[in-house]
Amino acid sequence: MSPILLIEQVLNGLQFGMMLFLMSAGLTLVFGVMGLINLAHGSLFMIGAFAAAAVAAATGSFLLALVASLAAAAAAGALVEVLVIRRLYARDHLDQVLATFALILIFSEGTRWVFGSFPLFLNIPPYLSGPVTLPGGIEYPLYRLTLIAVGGLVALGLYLLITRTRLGIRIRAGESDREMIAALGVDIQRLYTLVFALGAALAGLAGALVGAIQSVQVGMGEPVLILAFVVIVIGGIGSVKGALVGALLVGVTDTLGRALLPGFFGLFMEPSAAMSMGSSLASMLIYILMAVVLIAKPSGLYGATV
Amino acid sequence: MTLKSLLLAASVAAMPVAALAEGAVKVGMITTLSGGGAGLGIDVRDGFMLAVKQSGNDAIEVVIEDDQRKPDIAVQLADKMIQSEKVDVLTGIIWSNLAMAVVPGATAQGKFYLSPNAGPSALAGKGCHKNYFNVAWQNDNLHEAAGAYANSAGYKNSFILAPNYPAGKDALTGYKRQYGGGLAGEVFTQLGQTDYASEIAQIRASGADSVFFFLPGGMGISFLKQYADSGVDLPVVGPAFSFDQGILQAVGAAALGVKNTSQWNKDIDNPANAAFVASFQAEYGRLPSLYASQGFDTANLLLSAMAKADVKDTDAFRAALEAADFASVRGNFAFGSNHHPVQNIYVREVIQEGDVFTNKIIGTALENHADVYAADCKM
Amino acid sequence: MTRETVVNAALTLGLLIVPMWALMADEPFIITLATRVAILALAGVGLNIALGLGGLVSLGHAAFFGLGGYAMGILASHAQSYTPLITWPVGIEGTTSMPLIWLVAVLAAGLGALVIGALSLRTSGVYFIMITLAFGQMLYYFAISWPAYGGEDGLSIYLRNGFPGLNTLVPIQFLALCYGLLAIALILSARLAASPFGLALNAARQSAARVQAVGLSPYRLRLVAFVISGMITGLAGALFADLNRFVSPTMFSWQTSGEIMVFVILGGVGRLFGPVAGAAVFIILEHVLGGISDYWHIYLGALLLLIVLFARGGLIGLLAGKAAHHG
Amino acid sequence: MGDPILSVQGVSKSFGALAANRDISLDLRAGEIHALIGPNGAGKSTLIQQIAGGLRPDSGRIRFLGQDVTHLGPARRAKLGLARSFQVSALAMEDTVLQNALLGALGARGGAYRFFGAALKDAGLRQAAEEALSRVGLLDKAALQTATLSHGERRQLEVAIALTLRPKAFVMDEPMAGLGTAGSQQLTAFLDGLRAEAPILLVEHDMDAVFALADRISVLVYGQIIATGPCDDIRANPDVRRAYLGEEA
Repeated sequence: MSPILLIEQVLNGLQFGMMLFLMSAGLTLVFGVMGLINLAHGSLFMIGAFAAAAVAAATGSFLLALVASLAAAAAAGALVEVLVIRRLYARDHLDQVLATFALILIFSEGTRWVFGSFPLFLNIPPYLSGPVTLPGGIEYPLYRLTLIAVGGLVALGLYLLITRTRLGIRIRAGESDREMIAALGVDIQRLYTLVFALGAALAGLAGALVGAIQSVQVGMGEPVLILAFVVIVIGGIGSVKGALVGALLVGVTDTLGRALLPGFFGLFMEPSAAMSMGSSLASMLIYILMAVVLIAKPSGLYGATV
Repeated sequence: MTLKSLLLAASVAAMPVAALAEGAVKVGMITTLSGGGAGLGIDVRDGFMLAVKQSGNDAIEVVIEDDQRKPDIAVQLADKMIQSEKVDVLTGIIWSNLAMAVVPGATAQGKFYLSPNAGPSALAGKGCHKNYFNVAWQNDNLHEAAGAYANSAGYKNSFILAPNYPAGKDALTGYKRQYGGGLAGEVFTQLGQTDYASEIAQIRASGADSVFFFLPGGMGISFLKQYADSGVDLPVVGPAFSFDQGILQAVGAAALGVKNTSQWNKDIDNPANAAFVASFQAEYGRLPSLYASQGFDTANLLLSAMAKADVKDTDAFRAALEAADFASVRGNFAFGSNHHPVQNIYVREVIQEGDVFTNKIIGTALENHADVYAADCKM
Repeated sequence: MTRETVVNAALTLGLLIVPMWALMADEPFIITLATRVAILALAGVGLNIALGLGGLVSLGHAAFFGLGGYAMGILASHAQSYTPLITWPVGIEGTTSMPLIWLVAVLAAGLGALVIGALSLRTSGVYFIMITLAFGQMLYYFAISWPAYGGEDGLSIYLRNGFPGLNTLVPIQFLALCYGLLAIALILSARLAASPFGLALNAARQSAARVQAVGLSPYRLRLVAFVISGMITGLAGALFADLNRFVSPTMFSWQTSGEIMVFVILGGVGRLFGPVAGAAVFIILEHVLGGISDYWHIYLGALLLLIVLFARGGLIGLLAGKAAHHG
Repeated sequence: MGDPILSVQGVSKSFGALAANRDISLDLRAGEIHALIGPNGAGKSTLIQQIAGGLRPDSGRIRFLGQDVTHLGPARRAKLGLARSFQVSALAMEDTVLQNALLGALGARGGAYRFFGAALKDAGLRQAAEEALSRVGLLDKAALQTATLSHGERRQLEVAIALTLRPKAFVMDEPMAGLGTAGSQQLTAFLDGLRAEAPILLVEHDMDAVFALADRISVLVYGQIIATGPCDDIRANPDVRRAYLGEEA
């Protein structure tokens, strides 16, 4: 494999990782602050994509579509937080898993009911489409570079939010001691709703951004959800930094695994068997990565020790 | 929906099933109506029910159930259809893996199965059955046609990709069976994969002159959008599944100009087809898809056999089905020795008509094409 | 006699009466449904040992369900095609005998649970949920892409396997067999809960430090529980495959893990008959709601949500009140 | 006076920059009650954790019955005969009092891997459990759910479980906490008789109990042992008086 192709594949891995980060950041925040496992996070991703597709179809503006995705996912997130999720904080993980599993069913079929059974159209805006030439002669899609940039900006924004703002202080306090923060007079319910909506908005944004280069359809959230869980578990649940590192690790591992493994097996196997074997192993690779990380560090790379 | 609940209500009541009129046929349709793949099942159902409605034949009763795209649910529903509903004919399954789960058991119990979509090779070759009829295609057919088209278009170095599962492997095998050129690369993607940047990078680096892909459903949409944006502008061919009416709107301009192979298109010039396209649009308010056409043909095949024989007379009914004496919307249609279609497969190009993306036929890839597994079939 | 005993007896009675009625009314499909309930309940009984007694929230039990299923599929397919399973170092033939298949299924699932459990139990809490999920996904993707036994298409077994003295193709006889196994599993699971092992496992769930302080290793207790749990779920997998005469990678999918968990939680975690009640209600809902609307998942979801939010302790808890403390 | 039953030799433990224990040595001899006292935050809990096996020391050794147990986990140490009670009750709260005591008897038997036969119907286990409960005066509460016990009763149950193990040494982390005067006196009398069975390393804030019971006292301040000796010596020790000034006035 030529160096240029390798660099391109690493970029692909980074971009995939950044998307996973947008998805995982909310999930890990919600877990860190409220101690909640939210299987329905993937549904918020889907809602973002559908909202963006609907608004883009109506207005033709991609920016408005992004705004719509943020707003719709945040609204949906706040709504379920108030109606359902709020009652789950004090429950054990088991109840949380079942309740949010039920939410997946409701969101998925509800979306199908509203938007029909066929995939929706959402495309890259003209000013972001097509490839650009990078130093070294690498042709790379501008949109994917934009995604990497957006992911980086969100990571930076979250970092500043958590370290430099009053909200961030409350979030950190909420992570370490719920009673203390209540004693400080912070309206804990509002804080939780806010954090949940923030996580939902990020998932919705990811859905809209990814929807432009993928298929906007019912059920699009679940595969991403599983990947996001892999990411936050590798990074250490509750750690935004861990989510970033985990997301990039998973993105790069997955992309390079798919690109390199079949060729690697081809070195000592006949081609079609190598292809099949390599692809099989590539599809299991991130789960193997996760198992290895957890066996070595049972609470993830940046997780608090249990 | 009302039909379904009525029938369900009738069947739940514990009375013996009322004897149907002489020559009546009860059909069990197991198809995917919920979840991600529901669009295909809905089209098959709508096509089928349109034909039933147009026939005005009230001796046909259809029980419809949703398999949720889960093999075990499909098997359970088949048991229900056979044991409780006492249907004569089963149909409706969209996916090969579900067909593999249901068809052998159903035909072994003496039921007819008419496949409106899936055609796994096992059921066309060694595992064929005299009561199993495929009204769509054998799985390899459209890929073979794509290979034939690649030859005629002068492609010498194809990059081919499909998901890493049996139908994906069959697709690449089918393409290579007809295609005479070399391969720049061969890649198996993950089933359900949504990001193809890595594969597209490999295509760019491979020096290929063309790309063949089989990525059904959402996978194809994702691939095409990302491919169009990547700046790689090699010609793309594929089977009709990723360019069908149902999903073409979601792909948008990214699909324009792509050649795809299909045994049907809405512009095939025959009266049956013209009437079908017009009436489907009138009934459901959307353009019919490939799957709708297959559902429509399946129902008409069944109706043609009902006109000739009583379903209780299994041999006569089978002979009537074999004759395939109905006006197919794809023109000429006949069954081969293994009860799979012998038909023309066309090359279509994606075009834009006003706001709507659709296909138009630009040539014929294979004429009166049958599948290669017929030789293994001993009925 | 506690209220829970009454509820359990009523459930048992219902499970017996419905198929008898179906037999007389000539509704063989109802019998098939009852068989399905029994098998899924068996899978739930397996999970309940890890979940209810051990507090191990495994989102990867589909792995054992699938291993059991594939044990059946592989053995039976070799037997039916008259090809040996392996020829080296010793020739092993396939089989269509249920007792033998069950043995292999239980051993395969147990071995799987031993490996997965030994690695996963190093973690706890959410990490445990996720690592079991990861192992399930590994097997799922492996099953999809491994061509020898059908990959994603799965593997059809055209005839149900045999059991000495029974004609398993007759629905009621196969049902009787499944009921028998479910009954044995329920009795075993009840005795396990009351046994010294059950006592220690249950204590380890509540306070691992206490169990350590009396010289017992929570890790080993949990691992043994996980293996027993996996074995029972594996047996259910083999039966499920025989019911459908078909195995496929969906048996390994995380939705399957989720569904088995739903049966247990719906019925009542840690309740002996919880999985039975859960599986029965789930199957009935699937059929009643499925008839009402194409969008029946919405109603199912809403119902599940109401049960989690307002009926803690699941259906058994709703009917029988809080768990009794035997002492 | 033979070898000590339990000896801690030069143990240090720090968490990051915080040195919780520095070069601590102490021993527990047959037949004695050795009290460990010190202000809150002195590092008593850290030391107990290391003795019981929940934490590994950074340096130093821990020997029990002549065997180096520094690298053994808590379960292995318990098996060797080291019984502990917890500062914050660690009990199976959903289970009955009797079931908690049975657990101890089960541990004493050396294995829980019996899958049939009800634990409650095992005469041997039950006898051991009930005997221990009756010794701490909890037998009449055997059938109650543990969560319904008062704070003091839970401490008694902790002690009962330790008794079922028939240990070679006890490590008790504040068994008197929350007991009230009458309860403390009762337990004090009980522990007094217990030392003949096995020596006790007693961490306690109740100074009346400590001076009534202890054969020797070690004082832990800021992670270091500043004095060890008989009660009178400790009472007279100026360092100890300074460390406790204001707290034990």
